[in-house]
Amino acid sequence: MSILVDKNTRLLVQGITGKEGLFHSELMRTYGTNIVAGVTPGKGGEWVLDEKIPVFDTVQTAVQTTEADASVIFVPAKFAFDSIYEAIDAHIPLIICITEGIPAMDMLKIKSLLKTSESILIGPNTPGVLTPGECKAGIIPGNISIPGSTGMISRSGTLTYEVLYAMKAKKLGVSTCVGIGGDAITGTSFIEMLSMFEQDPDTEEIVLIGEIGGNEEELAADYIMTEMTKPVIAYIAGITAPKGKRMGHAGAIIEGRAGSALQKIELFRKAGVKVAEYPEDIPALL
Amino acid sequence: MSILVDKNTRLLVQGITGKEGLFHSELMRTYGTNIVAGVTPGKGGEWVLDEKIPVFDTVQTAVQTTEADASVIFVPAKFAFDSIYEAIDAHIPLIICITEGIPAMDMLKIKSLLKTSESILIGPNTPGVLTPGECKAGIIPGNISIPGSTGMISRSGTLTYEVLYAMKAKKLGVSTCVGIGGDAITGTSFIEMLSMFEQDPDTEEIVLIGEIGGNEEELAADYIMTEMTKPVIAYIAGITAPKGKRMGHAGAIIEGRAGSALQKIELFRKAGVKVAEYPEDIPALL
Amino acid sequence: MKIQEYQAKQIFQKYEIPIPRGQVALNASFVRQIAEDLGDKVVVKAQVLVGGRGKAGGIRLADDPDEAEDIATEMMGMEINGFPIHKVLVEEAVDIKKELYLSIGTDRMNATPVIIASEYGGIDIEDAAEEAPEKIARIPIDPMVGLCDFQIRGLAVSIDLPRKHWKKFAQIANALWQIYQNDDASLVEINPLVISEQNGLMALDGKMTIDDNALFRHPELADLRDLDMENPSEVEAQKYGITYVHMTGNIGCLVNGAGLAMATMDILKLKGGEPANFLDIGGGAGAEKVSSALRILFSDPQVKAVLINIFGGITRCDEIAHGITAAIAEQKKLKVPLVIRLVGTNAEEGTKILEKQKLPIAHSLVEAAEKAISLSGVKKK
Amino acid sequence: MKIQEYQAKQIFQKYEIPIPRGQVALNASFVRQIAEDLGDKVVVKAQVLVGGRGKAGGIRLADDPDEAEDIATEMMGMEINGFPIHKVLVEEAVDIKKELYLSIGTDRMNATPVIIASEYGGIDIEDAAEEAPEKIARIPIDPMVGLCDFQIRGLAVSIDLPRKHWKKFAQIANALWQIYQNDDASLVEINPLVISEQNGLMALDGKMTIDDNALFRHPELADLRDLDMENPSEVEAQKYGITYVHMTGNIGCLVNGAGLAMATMDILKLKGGEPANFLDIGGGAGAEKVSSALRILFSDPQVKAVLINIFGGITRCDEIAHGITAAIAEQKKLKVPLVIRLVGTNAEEGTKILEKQKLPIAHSLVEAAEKAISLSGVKKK
Repeated sequence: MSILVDKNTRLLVQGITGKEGLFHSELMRTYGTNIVAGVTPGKGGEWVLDEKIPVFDTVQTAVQTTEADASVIFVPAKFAFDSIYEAIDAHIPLIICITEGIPAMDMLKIKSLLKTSESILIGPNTPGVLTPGECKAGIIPGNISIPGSTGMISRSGTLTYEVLYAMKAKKLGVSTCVGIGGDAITGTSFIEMLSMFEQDPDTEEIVLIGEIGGNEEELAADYIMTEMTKPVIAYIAGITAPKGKRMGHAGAIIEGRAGSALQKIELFRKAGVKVAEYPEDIPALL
Repeated sequence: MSILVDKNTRLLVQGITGKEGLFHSELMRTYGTNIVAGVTPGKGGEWVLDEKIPVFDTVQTAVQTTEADASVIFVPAKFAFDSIYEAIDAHIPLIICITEGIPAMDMLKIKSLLKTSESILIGPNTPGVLTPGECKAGIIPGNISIPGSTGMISRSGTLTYEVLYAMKAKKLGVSTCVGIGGDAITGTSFIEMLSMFEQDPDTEEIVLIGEIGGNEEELAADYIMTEMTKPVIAYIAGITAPKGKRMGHAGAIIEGRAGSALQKIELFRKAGVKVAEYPEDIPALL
Repeated sequence: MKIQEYQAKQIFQKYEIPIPRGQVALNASFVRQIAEDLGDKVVVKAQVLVGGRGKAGGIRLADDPDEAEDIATEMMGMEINGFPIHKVLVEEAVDIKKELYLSIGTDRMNATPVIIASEYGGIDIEDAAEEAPEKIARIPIDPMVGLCDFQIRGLAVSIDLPRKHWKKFAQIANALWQIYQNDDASLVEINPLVISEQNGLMALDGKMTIDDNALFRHPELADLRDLDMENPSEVEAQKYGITYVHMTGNIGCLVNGAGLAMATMDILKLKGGEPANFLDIGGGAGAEKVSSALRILFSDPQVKAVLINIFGGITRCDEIAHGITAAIAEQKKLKVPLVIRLVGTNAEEGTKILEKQKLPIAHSLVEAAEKAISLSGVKKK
Repeated sequence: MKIQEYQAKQIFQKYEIPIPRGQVALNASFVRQIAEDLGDKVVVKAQVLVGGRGKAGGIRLADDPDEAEDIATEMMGMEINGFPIHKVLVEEAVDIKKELYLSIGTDRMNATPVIIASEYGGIDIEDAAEEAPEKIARIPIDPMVGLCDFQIRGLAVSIDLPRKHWKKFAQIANALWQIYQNDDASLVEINPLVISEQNGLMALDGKMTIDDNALFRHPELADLRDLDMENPSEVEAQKYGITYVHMTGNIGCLVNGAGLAMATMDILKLKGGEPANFLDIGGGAGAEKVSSALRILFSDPQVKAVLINIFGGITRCDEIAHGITAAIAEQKKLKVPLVIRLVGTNAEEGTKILEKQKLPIAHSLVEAAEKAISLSGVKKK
């Protein structure tokens, strides 16, 4: 079992004919992901990936024709609002937006639209979701993780790969790995993912990889303390980050007094979470 | 019993120091309505109606101080969007907007805001709600109706008075009389009111007063046929109205082929509704 | 408020929607000049606010300036559905490859703006909606979000629009949304939107209705009202804040409230009479407004009797009575009989005032209608 | 992207928010001239993007043009928090009756814009938020609806603003919302917003942060970036699309991915070293980007060793290896030792390329960090 995606997921790729979209669609399909359709406005009627995957002009026609139930979005930042809204409007249950660099105002509007929708948005600025052995929906390298019983949630890309890789080296596998995205405004928070993993019978413990900025980790610590029965192991990046400087991720900036790595670590420890000192330390805590 | 308002209603009046607002607040209070507060921006701290009713600058402070649970709005059309949104934002359960002439675009936005709110909006362009003997929230003359077991719903003002008056002349009373408003876009439809009357143990039958334009009556006919157990008596104004001309009410225009009085009457008859030929004919059908 | 085609097209132009070159003219010699300036074949289009203009000969093609002038001379003397033609729009003739339909309007039932397109343009969209609804694509617009690119693409796909026109189509659809929103239009319609041989997409006709309730925030649009095109009594009534619609019967009606006014007309009809008009003096009307309303009814030669039906709420019946008295005093001799019914606020005071004038009072709406019909002297049996 | 006070005030002026009269100057003699033009007492304000300007002597009052010139001469030689002062804003001195606070920013937690006001302006709002949260009024704004009048009234009531200033306050709040929205600001702040003796409400200071992600739709705002104020290496890095933040340690870091870059710095610290910088080459970087990044690290005299940590996903390790090779080839002699760790996509190919160059390879992050610290020769025991 797993959360969000599995072998039955029928995946749509928005922006499938773009350079990134096509490259990663190849990788996803090679991994075994069931890609059922792509969308690129103006290219409806074409076929990609060995002429096996149909391309549509709109998400709605793609969904009507192929019954896609999840979408991965690879469009450039300036078109991302339109693409996410299009997926919401087509009632796609799971939307994963890989795109980075989306203006915060666009995301505020998307958050408002999500309130009256049944869709879940993962990201943006996420490496996506990986259920090892079943479905790779995004850009997480497929070969660095094996199936297992640890759920993983992260705000970061390569840092997550580092942890997956360190775990695999110790033969530790993952139920599902979810990147919630590195931006200040994301579709889904740690809490919602923690709750899904808590429900998932095949997840026995959860690794949470956080970083400076915002108060996602603070809220997660509180949630873990009050709601979670499964053990949680955390790692927080950014102890050495200076205040007020944006550290790559739009979300990774220490604003005022909230959001420092030390504060987050302290709250996690108070919530009974084992906190790793460095990424490669995590397998030892599992 | 009754729907929407009764003797326990704690009424707020938005625009209470304006000419219309003050005049009708006097009448409402004389009728026995429990007016607990008024709002007029810039006049917070004043007292009106024999210095008995406090005026606040904002709805929020008024609600916090007086626990008002219904609001009647008398502000000019250009401020109506702001006032209705203010009432929604303050979580007032029942909002009755008397104001006429509100731009349709403003109402489209209000309708969108109502979707994520618990508030009910009656109107705009309504004479309000009257529960005879208990609460008059709006401008329906208090002396033309007596308590009884007939629920009344209408899109019109004086036409409703005409029917109430004709009923009173025959000693027929009303549980609650609701004007849903004469505009093209209203907060609440006939259907929602029919459903409330259906639930109300003290309402035994319902009088519905419709007119040309829109398809509110068509939907109501359908609803009556499938959902209502209590008898409904209807009257529809506008048999003689020419096509395409606006007849006073912003909603009263026959657009295309829908909305004619004859079509509405026909559908009501099919739904088992007794349709009166003229307003004074209604008491005979009760 | 509906505006004329040429006015709608001026707004289109401001929003960069392609329209044919052309100009509006008030007389035939200027039509010739415009045709000369345009150079090639032209179309002469009557500017009237009623439908069926094409069938009535209000849109005609001219091969040269001479013919354009002749056509214009003819048209300027014509009436369409009773409305005289005072203005014509002269435009270059466009080679049409295909006619489409595109509009944004307000969907009352769902309380949202809606964008509508069809690959079968140039036809009556209501006919099409009844006969072949599958030919019409409708997409609701969230008024909080506005029209989005994916929705426009969805329409383009639905109407099988060739890809090379998508970009222009998106620009035109976005412009319509801007107009709908910025100008508080309740309808803005391009029918037909044509694919022309030379210039791609182009708005061949334009129709626009502006929300009367929103005119207060668009004084520049209120000025577009074409008073020529409206019944002079309706224009007069508007000045006083009275809603008046002229009709074909002979019993003038003066009522407070739109619903009651319609009900009053209906009962006249039911009892065998014919209402001469719809007239709503609104809520809380004073004596002066009543006098003005009565003056409008008295000036209508069709009117053989007047029925005044007032249910006082905000409106005070004594004010009404004073207004009636004043209007009658202006007339040397009362040319048409009156029937008056007053109920509600201050009805007693009002009745007393009228009794002094010896004016006939009715006590129910039915009684009032029957009296008015009998006094009009034209009751059908 | 933060912009300078004088730039924020230029935007304020465009939106009709009242500001003191004044002008920005690059030298002391122009400061004198501005002071002469303004006539009365003036305030000379250092234009730097760091906090604590007032306490550091960056805001001073001058009674006359002579004094203004003297102050400016002094300031232009100063540094605040390490940033030299190149520009000063000279403004008329304002008689202050009361200082308020007003801003619109983005509330990450609730994912909405939020308008914040306080009757205690001029102070650090974060201090105030911690010490006396009841003194601060916060109202979330629905991004779909925008700021509404009733919300502004709610704020005015909360901060006890005298009624005579409500209209101006509403105008200023609406202007802030327009700026926030039109310019994709993540913060636009007036602190203090003063009630002046002569002119009512006025923005005495202005602060504005623009969402970097939205700069693509505001080329005119991107031009406001004050390159003077930023670390030259950070500016250089930006050109290549590299995120670089200069720090005070001695081990240069070159990493792909922001989270991993922070983790790499953290592990250096944990093992007793000090990172010289944050550097993220982003995803899918080519050889050239890697060379440019290395060049930046090599040009930093603080750097005693460089740690390269790459986890290949989209990024290909062979590309990285080529970039490293090229950057090293440019150097006659490698001045600082390198430690390289490559994992993931094409790691084997990359490792082979580097082995040819005889560059030291680490196999885990811990090993890499420890090697780098030891090679930097300044390990604390």
